Amino acid sequence: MKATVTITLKSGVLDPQGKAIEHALGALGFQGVNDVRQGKVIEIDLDAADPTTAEALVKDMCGKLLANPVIEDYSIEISA
Amino acid sequence: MKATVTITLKSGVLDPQGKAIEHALGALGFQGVNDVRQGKVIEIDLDAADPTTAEALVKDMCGKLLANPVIEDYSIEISA
Amino acid sequence: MRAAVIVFPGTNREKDIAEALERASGKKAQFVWHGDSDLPDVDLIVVPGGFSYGDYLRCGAMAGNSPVMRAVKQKADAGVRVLGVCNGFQILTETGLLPGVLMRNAQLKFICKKATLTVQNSDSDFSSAYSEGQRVVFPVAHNEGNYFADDATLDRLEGEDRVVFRYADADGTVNKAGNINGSQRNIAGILNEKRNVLGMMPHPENATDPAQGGTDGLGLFKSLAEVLQ
Amino acid sequence: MSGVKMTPELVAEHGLTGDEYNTVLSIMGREPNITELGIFSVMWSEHCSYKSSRFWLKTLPTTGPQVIQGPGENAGVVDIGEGQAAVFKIESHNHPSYIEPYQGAATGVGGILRDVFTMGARPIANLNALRFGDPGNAKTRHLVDGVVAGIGGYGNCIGVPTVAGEVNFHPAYNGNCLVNAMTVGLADSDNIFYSKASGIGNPVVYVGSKTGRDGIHGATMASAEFSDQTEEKRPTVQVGDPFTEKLLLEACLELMSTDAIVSIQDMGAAGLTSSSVEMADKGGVGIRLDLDKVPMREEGMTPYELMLSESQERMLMVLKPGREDEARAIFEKWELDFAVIGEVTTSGNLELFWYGETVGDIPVKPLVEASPMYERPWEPTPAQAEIDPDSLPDAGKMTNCLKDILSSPDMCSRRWIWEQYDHLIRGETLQIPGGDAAVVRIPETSKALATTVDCTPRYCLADPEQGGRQAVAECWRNMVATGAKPLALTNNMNFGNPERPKIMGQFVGAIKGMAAAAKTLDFPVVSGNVSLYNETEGKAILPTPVIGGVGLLKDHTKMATLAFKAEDETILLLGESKGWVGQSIFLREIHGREEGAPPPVDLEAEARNGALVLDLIDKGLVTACHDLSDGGLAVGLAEMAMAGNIGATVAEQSDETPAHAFFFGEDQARYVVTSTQADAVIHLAEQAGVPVQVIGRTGGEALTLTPEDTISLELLRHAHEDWLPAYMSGEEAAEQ
Ligand SMILES: Nc1ncnc2c1ncn2[C@@H]1O[C@H](COP(=O)(O)OP(=O)(O)O)[C@@H](O)[C@H]1O
Ligand SMILES: [Mg+2]
Repeated sequence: MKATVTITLKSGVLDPQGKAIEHALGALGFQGVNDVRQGKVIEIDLDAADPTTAEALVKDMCGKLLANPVIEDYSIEISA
Repeated sequence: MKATVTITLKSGVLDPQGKAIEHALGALGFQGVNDVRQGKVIEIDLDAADPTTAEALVKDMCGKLLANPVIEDYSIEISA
Repeated sequence: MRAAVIVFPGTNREKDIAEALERASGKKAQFVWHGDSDLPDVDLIVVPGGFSYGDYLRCGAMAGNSPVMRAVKQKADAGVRVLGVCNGFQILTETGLLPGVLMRNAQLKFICKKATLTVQNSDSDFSSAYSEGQRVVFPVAHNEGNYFADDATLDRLEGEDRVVFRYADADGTVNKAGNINGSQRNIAGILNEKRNVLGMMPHPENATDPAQGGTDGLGLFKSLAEVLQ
Repeated sequence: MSGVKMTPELVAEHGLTGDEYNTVLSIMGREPNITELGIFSVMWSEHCSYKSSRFWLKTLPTTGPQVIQGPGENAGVVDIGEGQAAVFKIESHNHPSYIEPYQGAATGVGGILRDVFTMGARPIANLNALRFGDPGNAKTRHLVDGVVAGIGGYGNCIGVPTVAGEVNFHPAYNGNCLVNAMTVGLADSDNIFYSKASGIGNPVVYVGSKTGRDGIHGATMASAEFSDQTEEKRPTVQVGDPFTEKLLLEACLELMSTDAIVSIQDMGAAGLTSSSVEMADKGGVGIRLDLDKVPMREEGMTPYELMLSESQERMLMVLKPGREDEARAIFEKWELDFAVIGEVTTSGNLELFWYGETVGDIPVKPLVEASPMYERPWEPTPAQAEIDPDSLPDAGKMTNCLKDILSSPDMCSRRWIWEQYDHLIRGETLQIPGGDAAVVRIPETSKALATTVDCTPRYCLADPEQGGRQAVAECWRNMVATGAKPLALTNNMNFGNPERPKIMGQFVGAIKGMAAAAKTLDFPVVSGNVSLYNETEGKAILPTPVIGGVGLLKDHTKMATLAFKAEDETILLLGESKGWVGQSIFLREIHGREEGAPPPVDLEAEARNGALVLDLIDKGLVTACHDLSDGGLAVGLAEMAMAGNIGATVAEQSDETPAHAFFFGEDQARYVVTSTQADAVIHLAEQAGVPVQVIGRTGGEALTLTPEDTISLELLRHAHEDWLPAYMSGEEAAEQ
């Protein structure tokens, strides 16, 4: 089973990387860019009986390791 | 319009960060993890007439800045 | 030797390299702010170390795709010598002046230490003061120095004798133990096809004064001073 | 905004006591509005007002001919000759580092860098003093990993070498790690910048990053303006942006090379509030701020949030009239925000406006002067018994003890840490981490500065006063050992809850000890920071008064290092060795006992012995020099041998002291030196009244402590170097 975890900075938390990318896009002549945020995506190939079990497992991983709730939000997607 | 660019390492390119996460998950007692890869996700809020224009624009951004074709693949998703 | 040192927002080793250039050539280098419209007429352009644009997104990506680097590319095509050190090397690969890419160090840590290298070839304007196979000690200080290119590119670099420096163990043997960051084939520094552009991760500029604990880096700047008088 | 009703709960949520709130009412002559309450709350917080510590901090010696600026500004300033000054301070980021180690530590480094470059100094060295819990504790490894990466991440990016630091592990830090960061900067002594605002009508200018809702003091607001949703949006930990700080540094220094600035103040804790209040108070003037002009990162921000935000990488300045455009051009070149947000006024008040409407009006003088100061009750720490070394059971082979000690968490090599710090950038680092003090050269002169941070918390717990003395003495000694004359110190007082008399007693004891040492050693206090309430569930950290020092080497070519330089040189021990084992590393690591009185610090002896060492180094009579501290003589010799890759044989010991106590005792005021002119060293020592003893010779590839007790350097090096990397990779069995 494949889980895709997307981890982004909580809204309100400064995202220096996103800001710098926004700036660089502007310098390259791209217009109409209002906001850029950067996050991480972690793809996990794992054995699990079914999507529900997989999701619970990955949620546990997020809580224990992958994300820090103080500054980050995460979302999980499971595919076969 | 919102574009989400997901940038991952080309398959075949070693991903030490993914390996380190895999290792750490194992150390935490998570079992059945076969493979972990880490990538980036960039969310761009931009003005564009329609999804097709937006996608073309973001594709251009990827080519000019966001991804390095030597080691990275990318995919783009557009939402309203 | 007339040298220009390009400064991007976030560049931070420009002082170090300007001093090294002066120690070797007796002449002061000129700093050029990335936004200045024209590149001065010089014999050597240096892209120094640092964290241009914070190393955000990818090291060297934003500087590498900036207008001033397009101008540097033109100069390089016209034969001007270009030296990129550390972040400068990353920028040169992003600009396309050099092949490959610098990835995150294999051990996922920033690494600052004195590294042993071997001079793979002394047949370049950047390394003529060294002898082939010479063991030198240069400091390294980077988080992304892990050189990667596909096998065809690597074969070509080697076939054309374009690898100038390789990481080695303390005895000067090129092996896995000496490969501090996981670089393919222990590559620490390479030339472009025309051999007028050198990119390297280690910092020869921080080994140009006895007070720095070694002067092995002086040879590189002396080599340049010699050809560029 | 003005609609929020003042209730006792709201006042309490802002951390103000009933008495404190009554003082607010009498200062205001009316009820404050929510923004004003927020301002009182942060200004009178422990962090900003030093209400528990101020009374005692005032007893520290702060003057001397070398002092240009003592405590009270962003950083201390000392004269280093030739029109140059060293500017330095230390600061803690303990709590944020515990909850988000990378960002917490990174923003700690960012904050202290700003304190230093606000004064007009270019930062030339960073240091860090770290304390973590038991290595066996599940969280410890994660904290070490994140904190070290964060310190490196920020310092490396901004391009300031991180050259020194210290690390301890102890279960007392399980719930509260300590991250103290220090920066040393270099300035021209006639171009130091201060925070005192002046010049009625002068523009007040905001530069740097935009303001977001970072770190706004956590009180839950039961009102429409502070809905659950807003609450959710308030990050308590800031994300550092070293790239922006690098731009801010260069832009500020560029503007400082003109004469456009009247005063400047960084926005650290309590951001816009403390910076504007401090500037106005120092200048005896008022300040008017149009808060709607503040560059904002988010929509819908309120005056309350703007005044209390702790967003990083921002500065407030007062400019000379008419210089705005010049300043703006510089900041725009560096791609930073620049906004005129107010002006200096005659009112004596901090007047806040929001689109023309008054949203706050507080008289500055009473806001600052009436801030609470408590002389909290304190209990002295009971004295511990001395431990007689003869009473200890036999510990077996000395070299085995040495090997065990060198591979213990507190004593092993810190290479794994400092190799993640760029300690070489700028090309001026003459002594890298691993020696006694770091040494950085001052460009275009023959001078260099030595710098170090030190504290031995286990001594402070056993006897806060001796511990306070010892921390100052060790810091001083570390600089002396490089040949640098110590100039002044900064301090970071990390303690538990001061409302507990026992903890307050630790604080008071440490201050008394520090004051005595600073006075006798002519080593005044020029800056510092206090971090209290470092405790979890009633368990306090060890009292940890960290001392950071700066010293001057007039001629860097005379610098001493600890590495043995050549075979067959004489090894001499300077200072008296009684074999003090109480609170020693030996007692803890080998006998498993954390007990006894710590070694007493004879300050006269420190001064005398240190003066001799400086003289010996200046005269070129010694080839290596190392002060003795944790682990005593055996550890000191091992470190010198490993650094030089040359062994040594000890021939002489003490007749009066048992061997283990002689080799591992932690008597203070001692140095080991090597020399090819031993007679001259002995002569000068005797003249100075300093105990001196020839203890052996350098040579070989092993350390021989007694004729039948030898260990190879190779084994020692493995013991010393392997523990931390193994622990951090998760491989270690943590047996020891
Ligand atoms: N333990 C201390 N000893 C001496 N001075 C101190 C101590 N703690 C704080 N100070 C001084 O008090 C002033 C305010 O400190 P602080 O609030 O930490 O500064 P900042 O606002 O710049 O972070 C500074 O001048 C600082 O040097
Ligand atoms: Mg300050």
